[in-house]
Amino acid sequence: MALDKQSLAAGFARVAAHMEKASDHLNELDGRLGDGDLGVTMLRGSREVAKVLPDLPDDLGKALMTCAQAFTRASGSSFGTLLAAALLSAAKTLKGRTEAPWSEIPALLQGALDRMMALGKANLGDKTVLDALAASIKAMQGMSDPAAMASAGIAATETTIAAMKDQPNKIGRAGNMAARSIGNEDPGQVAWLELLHGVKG
Amino acid sequence: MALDKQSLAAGFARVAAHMEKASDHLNELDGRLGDGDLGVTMLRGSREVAKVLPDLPDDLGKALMTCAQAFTRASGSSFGTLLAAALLSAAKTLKGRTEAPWSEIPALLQGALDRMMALGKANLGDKTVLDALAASIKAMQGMSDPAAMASAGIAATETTIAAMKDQPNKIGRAGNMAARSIGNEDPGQVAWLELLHGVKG
Amino acid sequence: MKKILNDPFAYVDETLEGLCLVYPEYYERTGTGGRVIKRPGPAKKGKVGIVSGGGSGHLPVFTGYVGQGLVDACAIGEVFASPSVEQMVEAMKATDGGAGILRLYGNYGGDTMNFDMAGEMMEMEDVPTTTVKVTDDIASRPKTEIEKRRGVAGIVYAYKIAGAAAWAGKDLAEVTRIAQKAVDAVRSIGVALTPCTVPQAGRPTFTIADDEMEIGMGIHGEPGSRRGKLLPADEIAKEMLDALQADRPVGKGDRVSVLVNSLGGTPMEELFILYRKVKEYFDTLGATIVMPLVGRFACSMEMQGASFTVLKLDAELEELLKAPADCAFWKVG
Amino acid sequence: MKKILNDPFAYVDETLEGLCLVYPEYYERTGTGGRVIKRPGPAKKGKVGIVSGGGSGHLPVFTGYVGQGLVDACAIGEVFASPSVEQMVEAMKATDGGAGILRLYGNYGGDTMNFDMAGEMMEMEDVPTTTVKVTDDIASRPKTEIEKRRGVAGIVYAYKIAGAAAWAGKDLAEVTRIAQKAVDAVRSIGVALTPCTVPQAGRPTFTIADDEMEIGMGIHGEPGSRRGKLLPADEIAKEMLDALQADRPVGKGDRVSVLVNSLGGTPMEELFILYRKVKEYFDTLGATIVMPLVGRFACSMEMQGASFTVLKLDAELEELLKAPADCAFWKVG
Ligand SMILES: Nc1ncnc2c1ncn2[C@@H]1O[C@H](COP(=O)(O)OP(=O)(O)O)[C@@H](O)[C@H]1O
Ligand SMILES: Nc1ncnc2c1ncn2[C@@H]1O[C@H](COP(=O)(O)OP(=O)(O)O)[C@@H](O)[C@H]1O
Ligand SMILES: [Mg+2]
Ligand SMILES: [Mg+2]
Ligand SMILES: [Mg+2]
Ligand SMILES: [Mg+2]
Repeated sequence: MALDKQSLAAGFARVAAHMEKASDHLNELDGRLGDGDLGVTMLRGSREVAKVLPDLPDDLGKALMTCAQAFTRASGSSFGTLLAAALLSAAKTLKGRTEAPWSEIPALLQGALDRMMALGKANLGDKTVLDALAASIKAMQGMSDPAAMASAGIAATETTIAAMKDQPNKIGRAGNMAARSIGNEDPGQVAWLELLHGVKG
Repeated sequence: MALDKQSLAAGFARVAAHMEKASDHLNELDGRLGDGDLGVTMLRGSREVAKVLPDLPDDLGKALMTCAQAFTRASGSSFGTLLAAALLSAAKTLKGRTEAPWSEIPALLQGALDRMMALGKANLGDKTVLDALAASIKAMQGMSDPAAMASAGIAATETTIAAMKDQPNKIGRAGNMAARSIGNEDPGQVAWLELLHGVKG
Repeated sequence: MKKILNDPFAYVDETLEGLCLVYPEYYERTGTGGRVIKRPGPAKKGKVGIVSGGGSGHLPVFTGYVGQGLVDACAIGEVFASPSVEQMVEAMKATDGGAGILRLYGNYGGDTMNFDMAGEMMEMEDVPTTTVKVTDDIASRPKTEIEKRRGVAGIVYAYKIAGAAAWAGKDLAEVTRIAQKAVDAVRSIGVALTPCTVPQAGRPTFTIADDEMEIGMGIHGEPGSRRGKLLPADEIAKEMLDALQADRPVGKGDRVSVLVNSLGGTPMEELFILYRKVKEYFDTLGATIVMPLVGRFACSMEMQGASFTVLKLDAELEELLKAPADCAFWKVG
Repeated sequence: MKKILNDPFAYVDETLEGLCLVYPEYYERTGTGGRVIKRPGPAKKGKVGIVSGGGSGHLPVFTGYVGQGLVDACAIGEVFASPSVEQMVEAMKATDGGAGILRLYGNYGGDTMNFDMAGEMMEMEDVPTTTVKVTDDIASRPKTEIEKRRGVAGIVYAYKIAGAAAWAGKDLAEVTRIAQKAVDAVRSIGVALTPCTVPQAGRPTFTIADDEMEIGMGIHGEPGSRRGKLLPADEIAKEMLDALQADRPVGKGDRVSVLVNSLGGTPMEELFILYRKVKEYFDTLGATIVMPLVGRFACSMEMQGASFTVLKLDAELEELLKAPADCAFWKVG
């Protein structure tokens, strides 16, 4: 098996199901220093994605684009826009193809990371989702089994969250209160963790 | 001699000269309860009239109209407008004539009084210039010598001012403070008195 | 007083100076102290002149509505004070095209006394003139004293309709009849949230608590019919519409024009929020709104609040309302 | 908070509802949550589409400038907040006439991130798009970081000029070039006297003393270049004009257009008082003011204050500035 319309839809469906449970915690985390909408963003966004899954086009580029658009339907908040940018980056790479080997995942994620950095003007080390994504990519390098990749990403993200917890946020709403953010897990990093948990199922 | 362009111009010139002295006192009186502009109104108004006196038309109606317009040039305050209305009322009556007997003065003043009442919507007894004017007309009745008329008017006005001093004002700005106006001479009545002093010379 | 100005005593003159610098194609200053604004060029021969006037601080009213198919000249007083008789006479002379002059202005004591005088002066010069006073504010007097009501934003409709009639070449009697007909058909009511400051006075015209509004307040801060807690927009709208409806009912099949006017400080957003309810209200009555007007037409400088004006139309009024008109603040057709 | 509204969370939607009820001939609501306003009817075939967007609370900006010879569609966020990517995509789709789309909006972080995303989505569907961001506020960044400056009232000129180019049938590259040229030629600076209140927040965006003003403050209350005692109008005008002149000098023989804009609460009277000084200033420089604009073009609800925008013209820009345009808030030609 490889990445195609079916496996893509199945993966998004698992994420959507997982977010029904995970969103409250994300809201709570974001509410400590931010505006408390991260769980809502993830829940509404993945619900919108779930709606389009039955009718995804075969072209993986178009399919990912459809998901990105669906995700943004629910929200204009930062994480939602960054995630949509990530999906769109993958969509561009895969445009015109109906299948891709699992081994291409780390490269797709790297493209997404680059895009998110360009869009959000944040850097690694700013204590954002970017750090969790970068660590995940590194951990997945050279792998070709999707479940193993998810597990590696989860482990790397958990390590990143723990390691950065006591550093200050440097960007976004929480970045406005850098000092007070010390001791708090970055909500975006936790959202990425929950995404991986969802993908893994 | 009768009322004509020459005697009219001479009369207004005397009034204008007199107001140079009388205006401060009128301002002071009006300032006690009103906005303190009555002396300014009379001074500026009669100065404007003085300017047009050398070129008055022969038609008494047009001449009085010219004076009325000149008077209003200086001011939009109540007394100025009422006085202009008085002049205009006489202008209408005398339109087309170049001469009028002095004996017509009381009737002209009565027309002016009626016009001022119609315009200002005040009644006799409200402690305004109207009461002084009404008393003057009564005192001048049947006379034909202008100096005697002025003297009679002055005496009647002085009596009116003294008699009404301790009554409340019922109209205009001072009317808004009826109670506080008790004990004050009505500035408009005093302005009429000064006008007569000016006419008499 | 938080205002952008220089000498408070130059407020009006500097305003007019700026107005004419921005719009030389619309406005020309003339008269004693430059206190008359007229359409540029000579008076239109054979056209009835329409002259208005009043205090400053209400832009676009009164001065702003000098224009084609509107008012020909306007005499301008200090903020919230009547212009002088002389200035009114000058405004009329500037607009005398030989067909007579209509004086069309809001019903206030000082303005009335001065305009009456000014009219007599014109008549002394054998220029026929007539007067129509705008008396649209239903909160100012009960219906039994309708002719004593003060004029507020309804004057905009009176200008438009009388202006169109005069522009169409109708004679003085006809223009006067039509202007009076417009006045008879128009009703307004306002709500004030905050006062404004007359520059020369330097302090607010009235005081009102932070959570209060006053329904029926006049544009100079004259007392209204009810002061109370600030209500939601829909409730404010309903209260004002009910009052208008009680004073002059609008029914099924009627055609009306409605002006939702900001007193100055209230933003467009809030006017649109109010208009939803206005539309719903007339829809429910079965009446049709023609040419709705939403914006700042008759203001009190920075005062927050709004007013509703309803003009009940017949075929004649509707045609005149829709006729072309052009000034810097309002273009029709 | 003294505002006429219902549910603060319905403020934007009710505003748009009212807007479209008043002007069905100009504005049509579409998109997710009705947060796109477009010109009624289908996109004009073969014409470059111009799409804008931004937060609410700035009427007539941004939504109001949807119209012929102006903007084709606008995505609308909450008060002072970016619209979503989806809404921006919908705005672009609504205006896709097959000739590509220019995204023309004010330079703010959230709007930029979302518009960039939305643009990528359109390109995935093979619709060519370009971006021009308006960066006219000279007080927001030094000249060395000119491309990071935020956009304020200058966007009105960018809309007008790019809109005229698109309406004239120019292609996407040309419309984009001209829009960027307009942005390069436009500079603004503002002064704030009072804050405003975001309905959902319920308290003023900033505090400022009763006798103070802040020069250079942004339309959302972003810090300016100088806070100080409230000065006379002529001195405020001179300070702002000097700052504009230092940033982009205007000289003898130059032709400029100038926008004297109220932030909402400041009345027309005060704008005209300011304009006198503007006119005098450019007269002294030997420059000519073309088509001056004085009024409320880009507001912050009830905020008191004003801004000056100067557009330096050449023959191409002047022709496009004067070309016909028509929306509910602005008619040219
Ligand atoms: N510019 C940025 N670049 C990268 N990550 C960001 C950026 N801004 C926010 N984030 C991430 O998004 C998370 C917050 O997401 P969200 O609640 O959607 O943002 P907001 O409500 O502030 O728009 C943060 O914890 C951080 O990880
Ligand atoms: N409506 C009126 N009818 C008759 N007399 C009036 C009226 N209003 C004012 N007056 C007279 O005018 C005097 C005040 O004149 P003035 O100072 O010009 O008025 P204001 O400054 O209030 O316009 C009063 O003392 C009174 O005699
Ligand atoms: Mg958040
Ligand atoms: Mg958010
Ligand atoms: Mg007085
Ligand atoms: Mg006075």
